[in-house]
Amino acid sequence: MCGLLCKLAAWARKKSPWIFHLPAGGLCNGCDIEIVAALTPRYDVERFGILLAPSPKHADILVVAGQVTKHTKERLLRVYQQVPEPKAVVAVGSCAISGNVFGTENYPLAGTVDQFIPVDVYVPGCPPKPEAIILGIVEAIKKLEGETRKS
Amino acid sequence: MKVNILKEAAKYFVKPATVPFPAVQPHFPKKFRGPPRYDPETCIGCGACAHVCPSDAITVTTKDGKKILEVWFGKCTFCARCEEACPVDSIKLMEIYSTPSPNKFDFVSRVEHDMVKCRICGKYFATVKHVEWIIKNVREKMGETVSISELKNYLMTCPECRHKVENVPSFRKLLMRVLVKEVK
Amino acid sequence: MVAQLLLIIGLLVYPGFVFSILYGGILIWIYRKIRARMQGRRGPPWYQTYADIMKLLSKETIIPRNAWRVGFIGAPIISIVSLATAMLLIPIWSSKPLLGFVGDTIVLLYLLTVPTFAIILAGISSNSPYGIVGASREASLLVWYELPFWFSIATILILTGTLSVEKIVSIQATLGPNIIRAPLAFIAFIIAAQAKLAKRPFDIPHAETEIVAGPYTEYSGVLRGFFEINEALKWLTISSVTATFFLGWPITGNPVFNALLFMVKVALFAIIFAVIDIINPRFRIEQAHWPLWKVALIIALIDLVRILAGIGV
Amino acid sequence: MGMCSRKVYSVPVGPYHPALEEMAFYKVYVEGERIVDALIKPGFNHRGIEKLAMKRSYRRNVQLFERVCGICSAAHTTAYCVAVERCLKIDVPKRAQYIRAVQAEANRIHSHLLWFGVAMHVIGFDTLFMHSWAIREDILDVVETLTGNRVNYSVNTIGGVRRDITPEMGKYILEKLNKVEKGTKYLIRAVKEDLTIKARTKEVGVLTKEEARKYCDVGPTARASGIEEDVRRADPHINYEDFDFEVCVEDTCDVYARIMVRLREALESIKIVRQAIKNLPKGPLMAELTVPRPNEDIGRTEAPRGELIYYIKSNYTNVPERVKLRTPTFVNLPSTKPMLIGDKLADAPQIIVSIDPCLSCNDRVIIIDVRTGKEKTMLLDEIIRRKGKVW
Repeated sequence: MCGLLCKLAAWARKKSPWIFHLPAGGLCNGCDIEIVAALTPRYDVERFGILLAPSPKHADILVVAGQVTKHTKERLLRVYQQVPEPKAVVAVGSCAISGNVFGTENYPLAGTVDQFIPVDVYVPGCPPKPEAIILGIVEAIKKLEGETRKS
Repeated sequence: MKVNILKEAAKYFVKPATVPFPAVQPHFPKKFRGPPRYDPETCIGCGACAHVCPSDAITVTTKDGKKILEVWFGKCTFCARCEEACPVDSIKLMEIYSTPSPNKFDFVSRVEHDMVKCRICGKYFATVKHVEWIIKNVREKMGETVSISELKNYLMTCPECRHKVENVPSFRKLLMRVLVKEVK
Repeated sequence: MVAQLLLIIGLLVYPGFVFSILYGGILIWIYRKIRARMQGRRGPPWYQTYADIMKLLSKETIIPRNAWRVGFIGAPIISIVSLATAMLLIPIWSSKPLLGFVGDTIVLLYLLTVPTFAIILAGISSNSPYGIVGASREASLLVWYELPFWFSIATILILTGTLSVEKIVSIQATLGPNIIRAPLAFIAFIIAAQAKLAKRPFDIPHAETEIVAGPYTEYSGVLRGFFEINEALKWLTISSVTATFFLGWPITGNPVFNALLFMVKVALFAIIFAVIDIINPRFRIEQAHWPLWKVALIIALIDLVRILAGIGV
Repeated sequence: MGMCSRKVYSVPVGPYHPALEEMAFYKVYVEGERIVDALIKPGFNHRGIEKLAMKRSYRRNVQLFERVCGICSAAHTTAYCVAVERCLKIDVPKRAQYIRAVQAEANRIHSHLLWFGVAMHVIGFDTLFMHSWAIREDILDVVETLTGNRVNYSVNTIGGVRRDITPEMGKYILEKLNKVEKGTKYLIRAVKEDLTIKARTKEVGVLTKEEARKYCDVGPTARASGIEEDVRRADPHINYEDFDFEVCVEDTCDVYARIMVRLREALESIKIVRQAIKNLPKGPLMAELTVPRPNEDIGRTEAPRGELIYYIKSNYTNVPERVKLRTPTFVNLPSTKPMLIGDKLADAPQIIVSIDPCLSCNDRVIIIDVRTGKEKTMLLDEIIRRKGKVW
């Protein structure tokens, strides 16, 4: 019985990943607008069931763009804690991966995203094309699905 | 009252603007700036790309007689300045998007080069291919003015040794000859 | 014994809980698909709502520390139960609903009001600023849309001269649908029902860009899933009420055909609500009263007066 | 807040708020639904760019300043390059200037359509949001063929541009522009006919001409308040004097005016791109570079959000001694406060969005309290605005 339920849950998670878009500070908005562009007619992620959740509490996947600044550090952690389990994090763009041109040594910056929250998928690009972001989310879905199988 | 928007919506209703993405690969224009890749065949290991990189995504490390050039496009700005700077068109920005991965150190393209030992002090300082490339270019420009052995002597000496007093006269002779040839 | 068993099946499966959720899910899908297509997108696949609900039900539920737990957990359940009960009062396969009695119209309409109060309860008990603002907006919207809603229904009740849903449907089957006999009341009802559904231009209580998700902001996991079910039931019941009261015609002898026809009618009204939602921006809270009071209420009253005066009946 | 006897609630708007893609913290004080005061706290996106710029060479800085803001990246590099070129006395070839104009205007079209979409989303009109972003994809295709990336162009460099416009490219761009023009005209018609949009935006967030002058607003925000000013006219930094265009001014001073100004400006930009591609002069793309000498100069450009200023101080090295930016949002942001006060809470997001806040541009200076000392800050900026050297 549980086997069936778990399969159903895994299927549902695969088909309905809700994302929460989180600009983490130190970024140029380029990745933000590309993430939003992924929702719009040309790319339309809704056909995969991906929905932009208004609140982190409704989300499954956290899409983080940009580097973490000292101002946003606590807020990033708080938003991450608000996402209910199981959750996945996608880091979009060069800034989120490594800091890009801004480096990591500069005074207002606290570090890259993976120093504060566990990141599951990285999408390189400055900014990545919306297609790459979609692929990144698909990759994160696989992780969510795998987690369901395990539990 | 809402005529225009209804008309437009009806148009879209019949024909959505969505590109069926996973089935149809996206369009990449010519000279699209995708992830940079080294061509290990042509790369000479000069390090010009690392010099111009605005985000220090390209690192040059020398270790045990090997020079490793590594571009980590997790840090790249995709500005194509390395492509511009490369004297042999070895580093190229691919016309594809970079695929996401759970490991951020997957986004790496690297080349390894053997290095040349300094003729005098025995320190590693340049790559073999770089020296060969310089010799080739100098020979093309200069013809037979300088002999290969002389040129090799010069190029296989590390910058520090070149500046040492005891080594200066011989190198100066070579340079003078090159300059005289230029003036002619 | 058999009758009781049938009743229980009716309550739980058809036309009760299971059917309502399944068909409500389809209605939400219709809404999302039309929205996507009119916006130039392709839209979700047909099973999307079920996947959403199932996923939410399988997720971790976080209850905020400073929330009032009873209200927080109770609100979605109250809402679902009242809406599922309302479905039992609506005739589907013939002119007779499963639980019909004299004066059931009043009960039906009261059951439709309960979800609003449940959402207000949810907003207040979640104890977040967005939830409270959302609840207060829901409450002020309630004041504005209930009046035209009840007046347009009152027009129908006077027109048909009965308080029973069954009678209203059977009278329509003989005299023609109320949509033709009382067109102004129908328009008023559509406007008020749009507000009741909390769709644009009246989606003020959970205006995403102003107050995040309004009363739903603090909900997560299973409870958020309940609200998703609630949403499906709301689409279904309000569209069904529209279909019953205004397009209760024709009724044939074949129950299967009737049920299918009913579903088509419900989908039709759902599409009307969806299109209104798509081509409108959101009103500001105090602007919402003019379509509801200055337009809907007045035209509902005009029809009411006209019918009371016996003009064109 | 002490003088208010009735209970005043504070509602936080941002930084992680669905209405604001940007990261700013607005604390809006409301009495019922009416806003009585607002507190603006930017700084979440502070990255220390000016500090970084003083460590890098002039050419490496181009890529850095491109990432000040991803939405107006062309404007930032243009202003920086113009400043450096004036400072180092480099004459840029005309063809390069025209290519710069093409990408700057393409950038403006994309930015305005993007903003229009966000503004519509904020008032709950998702259909027009989607339609405008669908139209925007066409201009992004133009940008992509022109530069090789959708957002960060990397075309400008000190002394010229790095990419050429070939005749086939020109043809493709003109084809796409026709589509964009059709789409923009449709958006204007759709806004004009819609009563609900008018109900939401007319007489909301009013910033009178006097107040706009007082707060030194720039760009479309000022033009929507009836102030006719445009750097492209006043200081034609990249051969704007060659093009025939109109400075769009509206005098209703509200959010609706800001929408109309931006949409009309997008049409004007299409006109400029067409002219530039038609009359593209022949010649080299890059100028000869000179050796840096101690000097200082200002580069100005009309970014999509308004006047953008770069100040460069050079010395004998390859690295600028001082770089100072003044971005349009920095100037416009304080003027959201008079717009907000007296309006409804439901209008707060759309008022904030109506100045097109690009806080990633803005956040190099942390303003903790705007309620005090605001005028002083602005007076300093008023000095900066005068043409010439003031330091």
